[in-house]
Amino acid sequence: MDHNGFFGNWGGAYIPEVLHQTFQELKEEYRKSRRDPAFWQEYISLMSTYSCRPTPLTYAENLTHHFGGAKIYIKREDLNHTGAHKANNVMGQGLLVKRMGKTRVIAETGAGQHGMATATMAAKFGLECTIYMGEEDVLRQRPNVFWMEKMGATVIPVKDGSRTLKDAINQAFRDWVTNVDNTHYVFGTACGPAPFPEMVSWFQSVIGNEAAEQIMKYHGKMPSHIYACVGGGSNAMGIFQRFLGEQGVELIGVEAGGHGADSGAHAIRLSSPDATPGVAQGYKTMFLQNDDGQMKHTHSVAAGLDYVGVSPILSDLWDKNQVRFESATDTEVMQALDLTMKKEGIIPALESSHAFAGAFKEVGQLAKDDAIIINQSGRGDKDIFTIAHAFEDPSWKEFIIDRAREYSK
Amino acid sequence: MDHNGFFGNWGGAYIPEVLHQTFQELKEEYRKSRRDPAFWQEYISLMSTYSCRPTPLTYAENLTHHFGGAKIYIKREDLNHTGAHKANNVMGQGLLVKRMGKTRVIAETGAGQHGMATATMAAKFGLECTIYMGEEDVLRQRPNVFWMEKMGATVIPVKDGSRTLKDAINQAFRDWVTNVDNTHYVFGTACGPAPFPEMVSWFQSVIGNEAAEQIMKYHGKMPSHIYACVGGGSNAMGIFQRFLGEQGVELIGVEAGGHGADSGAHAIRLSSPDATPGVAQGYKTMFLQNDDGQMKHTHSVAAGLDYVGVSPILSDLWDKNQVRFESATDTEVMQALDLTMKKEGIIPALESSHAFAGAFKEVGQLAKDDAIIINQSGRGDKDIFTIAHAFEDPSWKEFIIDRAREYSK
Amino acid sequence: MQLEQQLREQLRGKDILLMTHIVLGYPSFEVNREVIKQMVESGVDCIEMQIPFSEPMADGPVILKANQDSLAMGTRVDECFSFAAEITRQHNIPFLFMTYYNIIFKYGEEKFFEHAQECGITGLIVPDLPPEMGTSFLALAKSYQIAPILIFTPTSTDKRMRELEKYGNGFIYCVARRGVTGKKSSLDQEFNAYLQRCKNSTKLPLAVGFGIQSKEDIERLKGKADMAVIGSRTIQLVEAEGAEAVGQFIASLR
Amino acid sequence: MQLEQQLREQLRGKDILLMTHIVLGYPSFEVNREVIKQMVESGVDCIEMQIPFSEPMADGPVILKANQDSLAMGTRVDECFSFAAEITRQHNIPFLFMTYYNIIFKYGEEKFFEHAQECGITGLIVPDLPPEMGTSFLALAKSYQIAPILIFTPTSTDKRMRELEKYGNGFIYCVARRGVTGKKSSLDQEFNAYLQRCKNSTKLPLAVGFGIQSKEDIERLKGKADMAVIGSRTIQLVEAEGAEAVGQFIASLR
Ligand SMILES: Cc1ncc(COP(=O)(O)O)c(C=O)c1O
Ligand SMILES: Cc1ncc(COP(=O)(O)O)c(C=O)c1O
Repeated sequence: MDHNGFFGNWGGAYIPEVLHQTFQELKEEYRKSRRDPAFWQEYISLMSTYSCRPTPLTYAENLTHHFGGAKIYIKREDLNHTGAHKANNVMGQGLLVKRMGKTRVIAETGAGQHGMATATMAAKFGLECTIYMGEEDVLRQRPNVFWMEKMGATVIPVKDGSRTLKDAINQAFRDWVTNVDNTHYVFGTACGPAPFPEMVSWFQSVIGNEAAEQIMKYHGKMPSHIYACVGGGSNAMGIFQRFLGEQGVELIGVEAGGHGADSGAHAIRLSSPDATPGVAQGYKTMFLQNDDGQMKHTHSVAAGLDYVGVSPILSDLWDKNQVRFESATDTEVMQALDLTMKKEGIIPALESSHAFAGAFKEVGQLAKDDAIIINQSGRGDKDIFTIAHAFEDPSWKEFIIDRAREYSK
Repeated sequence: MDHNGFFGNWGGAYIPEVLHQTFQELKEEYRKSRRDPAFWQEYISLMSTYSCRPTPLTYAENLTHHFGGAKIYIKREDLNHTGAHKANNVMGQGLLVKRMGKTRVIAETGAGQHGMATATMAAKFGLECTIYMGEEDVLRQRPNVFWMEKMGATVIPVKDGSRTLKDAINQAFRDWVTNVDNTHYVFGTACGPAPFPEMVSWFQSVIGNEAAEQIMKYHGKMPSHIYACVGGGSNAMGIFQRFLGEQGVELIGVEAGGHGADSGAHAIRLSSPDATPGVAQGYKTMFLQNDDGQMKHTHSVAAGLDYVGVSPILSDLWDKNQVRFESATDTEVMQALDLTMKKEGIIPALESSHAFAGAFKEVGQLAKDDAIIINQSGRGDKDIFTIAHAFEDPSWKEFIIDRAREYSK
Repeated sequence: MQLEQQLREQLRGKDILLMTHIVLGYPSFEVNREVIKQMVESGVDCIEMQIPFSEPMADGPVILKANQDSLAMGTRVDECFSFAAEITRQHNIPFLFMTYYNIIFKYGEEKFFEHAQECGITGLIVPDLPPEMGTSFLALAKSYQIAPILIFTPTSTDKRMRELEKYGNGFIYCVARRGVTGKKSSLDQEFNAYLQRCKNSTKLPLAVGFGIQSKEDIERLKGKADMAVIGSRTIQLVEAEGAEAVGQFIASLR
Repeated sequence: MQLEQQLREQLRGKDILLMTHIVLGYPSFEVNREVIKQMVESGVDCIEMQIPFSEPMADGPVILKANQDSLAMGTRVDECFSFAAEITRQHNIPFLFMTYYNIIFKYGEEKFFEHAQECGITGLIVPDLPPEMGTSFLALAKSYQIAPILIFTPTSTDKRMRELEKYGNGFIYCVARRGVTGKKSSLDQEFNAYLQRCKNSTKLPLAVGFGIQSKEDIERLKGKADMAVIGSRTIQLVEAEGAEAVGQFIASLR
């Protein structure tokens, strides 16, 4: 990151002037913390006593045999407290909030995972908490809303625009400019104005640091490929960073192919020609937008990938050919999820299932004595409403209808 | 355990003759494995790469301040793969199944957690899998049924008797006596015929072993009290064992008080005079039964505690005053759950919330320089249907009704 | 010894004996009474009367349901004793109790034996009480002269059979196959080999049960076993056609 | 310099100037035309015309909705330019564009300035472009003689104000409070102190906006600021009472 927050051509901090001062403070606190080994120590100790770090690296023996190619290892961010890698970022920012002396946090959320994680952190750190969530996502992920409220957070459904993640981000910014004095905006992914992309990636780097040590221990050498799904890009940055520049390690980001790259209903920013450079939500990156610069509607079966932009750091790595980008369609993703459940007894989140789908397309052709790592960013059991729905499970539908009958009385 | 499987007056193996041989083999394999350090090593390595062992011990700072007594630590079995301590037992038995060369597993399940864990293990180990689940529990815990099926298991709703856990156990035995040659019955708790109570407790002992090390590290001395909920007793045995005989450590098992000890609608075996000695489901213990020896209906808001019997090992420890038993009512449990979510950002399972409720009644009176451990046997987000229902959350009801409307079209 | 002698006497002049099963209080003691009458009159040699239990883990769907329904209608253990006393006075064949161990345990083992003896019961079948768990039970059986019926199964090794036989009395109950009561067993070659093993392991009469349903089944057992046990089949018959149908059915088996 | 001079000229003989805000294409260009006419005739001194953007992060609900509705009806950036060209020919007050940076970036910065100049636009307000991000933007503004309007806020330190002022031109837009457009601001003592700080930091005319809604608000600003900005209020008025109501409202403010 240069002093203006850029990574190559991407990034920056396109923020309303009212936030200038708070960003100065944030950058300063971040810089100080990053230089202070005690901070990282406190962070790691928090994550290993409150969440479950280090998360395991699981050898997926059955999937490996099924595809007959390279050995498949799964980095288990699903085992984090609250069920996803989002906890890493949130707890880190929580420590910063404490240092900055702010008393309130806000966050946007798509899948609900980041909202859950933020509400959790706020409960633990005794902070007031408001979560902005696109109305459509509130509908998709009701259970998460219930839990956030139970943990004391206020969840505000955002009814503007496409009523998804990007609109929740706008709304969170509107809150922030209003309550800037006591409020920190816990950005949920490696996007947004600097220093968020770098800072979030830093907190998430714990994933790759652990994975590198683990794969050396179990496999004796570096992996040949690492797959991660890419929504905003935080879990991908989390696992990729440590391996950037490692000889022979290819990094693959898998985007949401939705109904297909040609359908217009997807969220592919880097692996299709549909996105162009733009500036929104505080940063410059590749956006899915029309010729006038108006953002397009996106689609993915995974709420957490259903987003118009992408981490400026990933755009830069894409520019420099350091990360390859692919996509997986909704259908491919459901198949990968199904196979992973049946073969390994593991339920990846729909977001994470994109990484699995991406890997499954290639792993059969890779050398048997190589290993790949799939980053399982979260667990899927939170997605019961989406997954049971997507599989069109008849007894699930019946169950819901029965329950509703009881509630309608 | 004596050679007939008794702990004091309790336990034994009251099994149909057709199972005699398979129990001989099981006992032999168990004995061999227990003597073989390589087995335990394999077990620990499995649990630390597939699940998340060691699970953290979390200092609950806010709850501690709230009650103003002893320091509260939480042992985080909720962070296990599949979300509960059940994984410990199931993975251990899975390794035994492999050694015995059986190709099929069956299990009973109440809350669904043990069924989930078994289905997961079966997927990972490539075993056929059938899960018996009381029809009432199928209704309470539909999401778990969905996931079990998705992992390739067959879930059979049991419509006999009270249609809960005990009936599922009977049905599993009926399957077992029929398919004894290729099938292992993965008993889910520290009950049933010997060697299950001891064997399950052994696999669960990993909880207490870790907790002892962790509390010494964080607190510098042994805890003064340890609280665990008691359904069948496996999570309680898991954490208690290591501390039995430790000077100054009091062990407290918290049973399901349901609508209250005097209501007749509860599952209190040891901390009320409602239970009497009996023999059922293959073992001798304190059962909730009438004067003729017919089992009574039990009630708890937590499916996993809604059971007529209790571990014979716990009955023995109760006899010997080595464990104290208390109960918590449904209402107290919901309050404890609410408080824990708001103060710590942690969602205990309804079962585990009994341990929290039990601890909350006492911790305020305990010395500030002491520490207690609450065993959080599982996570509550699986219980969304029960918890949202119990809190009578209006937007949850609305959400379900909306969904049903969509499905009814 | 009582029971064994009685059976051996009945065996004179018969190819094979018949034992039937009823669940007490199901569908009612009234019907039990009528069914037993018909059974005895049609030549049944021995009847096992099941005291219902809420957790009949070794029983299949038919008997399981009978247990539950009986209990749901309020059947008590004491009623089962009174009924037995009445029945054994009326009919001159051996009557056994079949039940699960908890019924006995909860009643008090000694009291149970005492009452059973008073009621004219000559044997006890307890499917969830292997001899290892029944030390006091077996001792009481001896002193009250009530035969403890032990069970051989296809999974029993020769060694196990010899061990079981040491504790057994009256007869040995060979279950025809793995599984619970009610489903048909195929009495094939493998079964014959198993039965031969049973025979080699005991001098007691051999009863074969689990899924014996027809005259054909019984024909096959002749010469190989001493007694055939009809369980679920008559319960189903009573459910479908009423108590009156039992006599004819039993007669048709001979 | 153009814009600043024009404003200073207009200030002669007036206590305070009035700037108003419209969202282009909302509810239609037709209505925009009528509203502008009424504004100019009622004595508005300057108008900022917002080119709608799909992500107007600094705007409150009223202007946010106007942006979305305008886009939903198909408003294109090129239409905004044509409309501006027409309007600036008709009316002899300064017209500014207000928009978010992506509109400019995507259009091509230089092309945007070139067309803006051709269309008679004299200033640009871009709320998400701090000067650090606008190096080329500021350079182009200079060469195309279009004033880049910089923004002071209550959170701006004196140092920051001095820095912003270096890049500013035309006037400085002081936002009256933290937050987004639309909500009422209380123009209290603290506000006065802030406004004083603003005044001390720049020689440019000061415009005050965000939540200025009434004659009373404007009275309070007299002597302290050079221009009052009416934003959401007129949009709401048009929504509620139609374009005709605007003239009277503006007149009532003076
Ligand atoms: C489980 C999971 N994985 C991935 C993502 C995508 O975010 P990112 O690309 O920042 O990792 C989300 C976002 O909500 C998520 O919940
Ligand atoms: C989370 C959880 N805790 C506790 C229990 C009770 O079982 P046990 O007493 O064997 O630990 C269950 C049973 O399903 C459970 O799911």
